[in-house]
Amino acid sequence: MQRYVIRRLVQMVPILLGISIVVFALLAAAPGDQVDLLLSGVPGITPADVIRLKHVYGLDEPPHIRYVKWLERAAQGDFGWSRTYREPVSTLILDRLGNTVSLAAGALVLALAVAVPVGIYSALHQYSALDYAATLFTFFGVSVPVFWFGIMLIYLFGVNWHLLPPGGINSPGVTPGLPLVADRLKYLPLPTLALGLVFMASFTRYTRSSMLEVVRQDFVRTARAKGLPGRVVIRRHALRNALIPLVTVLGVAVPGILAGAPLTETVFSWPGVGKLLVDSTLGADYAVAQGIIMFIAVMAIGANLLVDIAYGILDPRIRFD
Amino acid sequence: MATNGEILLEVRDLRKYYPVTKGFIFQRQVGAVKAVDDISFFIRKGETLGLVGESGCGKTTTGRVILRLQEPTAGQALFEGRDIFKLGKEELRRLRRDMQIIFQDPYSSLNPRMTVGDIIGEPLEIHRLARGKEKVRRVQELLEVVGLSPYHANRYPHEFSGGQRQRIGIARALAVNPKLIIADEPVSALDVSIQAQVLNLLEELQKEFGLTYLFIAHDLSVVKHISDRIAVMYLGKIVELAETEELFSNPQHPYTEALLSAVPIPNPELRRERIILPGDVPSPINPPSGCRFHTRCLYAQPSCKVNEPPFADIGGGHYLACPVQPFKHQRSKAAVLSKQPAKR
Amino acid sequence: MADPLLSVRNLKTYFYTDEGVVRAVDGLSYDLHRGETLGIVGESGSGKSVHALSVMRLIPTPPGKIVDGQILFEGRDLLKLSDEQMRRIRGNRIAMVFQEPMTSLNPVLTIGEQIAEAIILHQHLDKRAAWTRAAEMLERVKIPLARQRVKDYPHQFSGGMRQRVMIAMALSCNPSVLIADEPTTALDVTIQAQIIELMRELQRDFGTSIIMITHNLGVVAEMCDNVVVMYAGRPIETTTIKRIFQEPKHPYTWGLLHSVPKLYERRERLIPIEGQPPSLIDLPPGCSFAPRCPFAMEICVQADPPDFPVGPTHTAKCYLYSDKATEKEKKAAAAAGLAASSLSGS
Amino acid sequence: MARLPASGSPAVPRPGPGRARLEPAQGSGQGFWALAWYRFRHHKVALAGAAVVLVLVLVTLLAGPIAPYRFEDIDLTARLRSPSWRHLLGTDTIGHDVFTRLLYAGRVSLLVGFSAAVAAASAGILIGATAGFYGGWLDNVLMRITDVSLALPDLPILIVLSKYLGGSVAGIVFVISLFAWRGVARLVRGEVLKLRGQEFADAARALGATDLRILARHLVPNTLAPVIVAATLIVGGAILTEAALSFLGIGIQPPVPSWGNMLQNAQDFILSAPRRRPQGRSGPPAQALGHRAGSRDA
Repeated sequence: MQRYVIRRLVQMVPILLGISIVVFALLAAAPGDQVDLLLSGVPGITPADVIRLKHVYGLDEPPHIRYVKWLERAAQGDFGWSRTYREPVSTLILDRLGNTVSLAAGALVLALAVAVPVGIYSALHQYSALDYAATLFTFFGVSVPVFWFGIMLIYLFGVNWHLLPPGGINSPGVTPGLPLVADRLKYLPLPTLALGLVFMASFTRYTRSSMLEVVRQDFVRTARAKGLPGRVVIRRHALRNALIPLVTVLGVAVPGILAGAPLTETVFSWPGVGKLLVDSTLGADYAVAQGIIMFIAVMAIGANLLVDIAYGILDPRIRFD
Repeated sequence: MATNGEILLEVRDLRKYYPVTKGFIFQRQVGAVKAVDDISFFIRKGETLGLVGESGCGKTTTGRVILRLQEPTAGQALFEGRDIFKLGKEELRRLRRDMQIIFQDPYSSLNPRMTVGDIIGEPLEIHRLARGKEKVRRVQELLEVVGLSPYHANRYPHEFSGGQRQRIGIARALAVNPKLIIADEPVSALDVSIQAQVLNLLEELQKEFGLTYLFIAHDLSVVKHISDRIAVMYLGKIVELAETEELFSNPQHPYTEALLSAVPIPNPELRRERIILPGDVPSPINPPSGCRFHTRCLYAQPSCKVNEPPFADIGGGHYLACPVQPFKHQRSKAAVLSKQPAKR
Repeated sequence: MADPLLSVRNLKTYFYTDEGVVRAVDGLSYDLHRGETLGIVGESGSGKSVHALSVMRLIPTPPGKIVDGQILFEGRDLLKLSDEQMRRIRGNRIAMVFQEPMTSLNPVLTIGEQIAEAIILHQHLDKRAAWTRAAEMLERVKIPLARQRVKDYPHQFSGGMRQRVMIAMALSCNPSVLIADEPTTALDVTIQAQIIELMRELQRDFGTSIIMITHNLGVVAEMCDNVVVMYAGRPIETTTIKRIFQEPKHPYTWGLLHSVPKLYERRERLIPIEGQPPSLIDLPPGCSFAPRCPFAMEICVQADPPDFPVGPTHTAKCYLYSDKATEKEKKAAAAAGLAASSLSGS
Repeated sequence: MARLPASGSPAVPRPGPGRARLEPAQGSGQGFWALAWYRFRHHKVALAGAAVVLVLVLVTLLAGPIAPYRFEDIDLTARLRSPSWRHLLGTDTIGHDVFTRLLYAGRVSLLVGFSAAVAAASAGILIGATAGFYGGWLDNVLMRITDVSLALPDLPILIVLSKYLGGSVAGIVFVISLFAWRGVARLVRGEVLKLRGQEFADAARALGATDLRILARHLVPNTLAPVIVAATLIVGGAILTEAALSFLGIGIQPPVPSWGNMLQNAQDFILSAPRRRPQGRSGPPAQALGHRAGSRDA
């Protein structure tokens, strides 16, 4: 198992390298760089200034050289300098990462907490009223875009009923410490629900179908033939087999949640890396965009690794491979 | 059966190993599954050679490698004197008119998206044997040959039962007028009452078209019924090969003997003491050294662990890969069987 | 003879599907006595496996339903028991072994856990004692190093070994009836021989009555005392093992025996049963075998024949043995080898 | 990627006799399409979804005749009007008729959705079928790339990309298909791998069929059912992605209407003029709902 984990960790290196190359290439291929933007923004700039500035920023070098230099610095934790925020990219990202992670984790936990029980109930009471309701909810959940649902939440809870703040992350002027945490709790529910809805729906669907499939398996019949009571058959024999595959779905969900973050954060003015990505892209702040994508990639691939390991722990067929 | 002794197919030293690899992007080979490991045999024109063995013994792989559905690791397969394994792409395509295959699973062996007429007509199309009306006529003829009706041509496979599907598969194989048919467990997925229909059909077709069969199966009674000679495989090796009557009345390999005694006989009067082999078939990844059967053999000698027995003729075309022939007198256990009426 | 241990009376199990009502079991009756091995023989779709699940009351409902009949076990009708009462019988007094050893064990639990849970449930032993008993049972079914292997998972066993585990599990509470549903069909012939041998030995030791469900006539001949032959959900012939092979009375049984190739018999052309098994949705009104029967008479397509006694312990569901058949028809059948036939030599 | 437990086990159970088959074996007398149609008709949700999609397609295609105004028409005297007979769904901040723009935006969305699905599915089939059929290092490399990129959150990368490539409908379609083919490719590859091992593929080879013939006649047609399902999901996904990008201001640019940029407009307005109903609320969700429902199990 240990060797397996180490091997997987080593495998992550070429993957991340590949991603960084792709992202770097995409950005390098994009028309217009920082200096070109300056050109249109600053009056009175001369062609000579452009050449000089490009040399200062190293933009006159071929892309592969620039990539190697970027990589060298990135390996030391230096992802460059943000033009708009006038801060190191790494500081910028690290400041906001916590906000995004807490939002994503909240959404994931919420989704699981609702989906697993509902999915199991739905499967065990197929064609019941609640099963139909759950199916309907599933359709709704996977069809509704995060940003529309978010706006609706803001409109209803924030604007119409004044129950919760319509956006932001904290009320102004709250003292740090416990009051801040209490205040934060008011701001969390809406974005968490908006981001979590899709996953709630798809997890419910997955749990339901997984459970339905397992219940039809031969070994469940064997368990019944032993005379075990229905709940024991479900709890001991069906449940674990049905939930193990759910771990895989979690692995896919983490990148999905990170993908949903820019939208949710924009809708709710939540200062996380997602919103930062949107803002910096709109503002052509490449260094920031590249840094964020690398961070997100690391998190997604790391989540995948965790899923693989969890699978190995949960499923003896893989554990003893 | 009309065999004039001419050899149609000769297989020499055939090996098929599947590499066992490890690694993420750069895969390296860490071992090999020796599915078929150095086997030799021949089939005469017009005869049926039965290839029998338990699951994983390599009998199916043998059939597929001969047809080059899988590439061999080593060896030769001479079909009418030409080495199949040396043929180029185009030559191989032409050879496919002479060698055909019938599959085990009547469900997966027919393309569910094609009508029966398209399925049987495809070989005619590929080899440009018939087109248009002529093709339709040929297809209808073939359907009748295998005992179906011409109007079945417009239907889809899922509208047929297992036995009927197997007939469709046979018609497809017959479409190119092959000389050799490799029948890979053709009846083992069928119900007993249907098995007999298909076996009879295969026998009739052999007579009518002078076909040669390599008949692969795990069911000894079926193989016995249809074969002129039988080869017994164990873990990638042929351990014994002889004329059917000879093999059944005078089995020499301890594995053959055990296999014969393991078959339950549908006759309650014949409840007999049987030879029960201990344990399971070992993995073909690391087959036992020496004679592969030594781990389960009741007569194994210390030397069996070390020396791989040669596969040699012990007289009268009876081939055997076992150095110990101890049981001519020890075969009392199966003696009941010899009370059967004489077979010739 | 004493009262039967298990007595099935006119069992009917139907499946209600979109295509129509599938009459999977349609009027099955038999008696199983103590210490007896009863073979239930039939091809796929004959209802033999559905019958087994019916006895265990494990028919998935919907779509399946036991619509009629009685299953008398030690005098009690299992179909009238509450779920709770039935649960106490399942795995305890009546146990079952399934066809597919590869999928019948839970992949995420050790085999020790899986055997022990039935013992804890029915024998009320504590966990430690149950595990000891589980290990003993594995030893009884001749699994090497049984005491260590209780901690292993199913995927660490081969198919034959898993079937041994299934048998150990089924016998762990010392049931009086063991229903074995094609226990050797998925196994290789040398492994099949091991399992048959094992079951015979265990039956001797435990005195369990066995219902052996199979399509393999050889397995029947090796193991059973009496036989019920099923066709299209109905029992068509019931008798002792000797008579079924020597004097099969029903044309279907007769045809079945002649259509399988024999290992030790002179090679001859097989006599197949022509045609296809009927669909269980639209059964013909008369005898369900009539469309394939070489001896079918006019009456056969009009009415479903009842059981006719054809010997002291022998019934056949065929009009040939009634006064409905003329002497000429009987003679024709006899001439073809039926009725008078004894399987020469075999 | 996590591996699912392999069902392969040492002794492969033979599909022997004695196993009950409940599927109708003979005599049902229908071809494959008839059967598919039969199943579809009996699936109420699928039918309802298809109906919604059909209505939407018709309505948006007929946007010209149906819509009371042109989408770029502005009535500065009638801004932020509530729904009325003149403006069925009211007007937006600069006096566009919302109903008209909703119809035209639907046209853009459907165009983006279907084009992306067709492009992605074609590319996916081509790449997946090649990888699955030929295997080897090509397959290995291709699938590692797909695996990794599937583990990546696509929207952030799309955001960056569409900043440069987006703006126009064609650009958006290109960017979305750039990411959507992977799923199809993996699906087709998996199916082809599975089918390649089926005996009918071997039969075709044994008959002397060329690789191309095996692929085109035997393998790919048998993968189409799941591909069509996947493609309908891409339609829905692409519509959502386009909406998301436009919502963020990097997709379709005004004055061309898109459900995404209309929502962006609506959001500004909700927060600034809190007492009004947001507009366009029935647009994308209903559309996507129809798609998802229609594609499920179809």
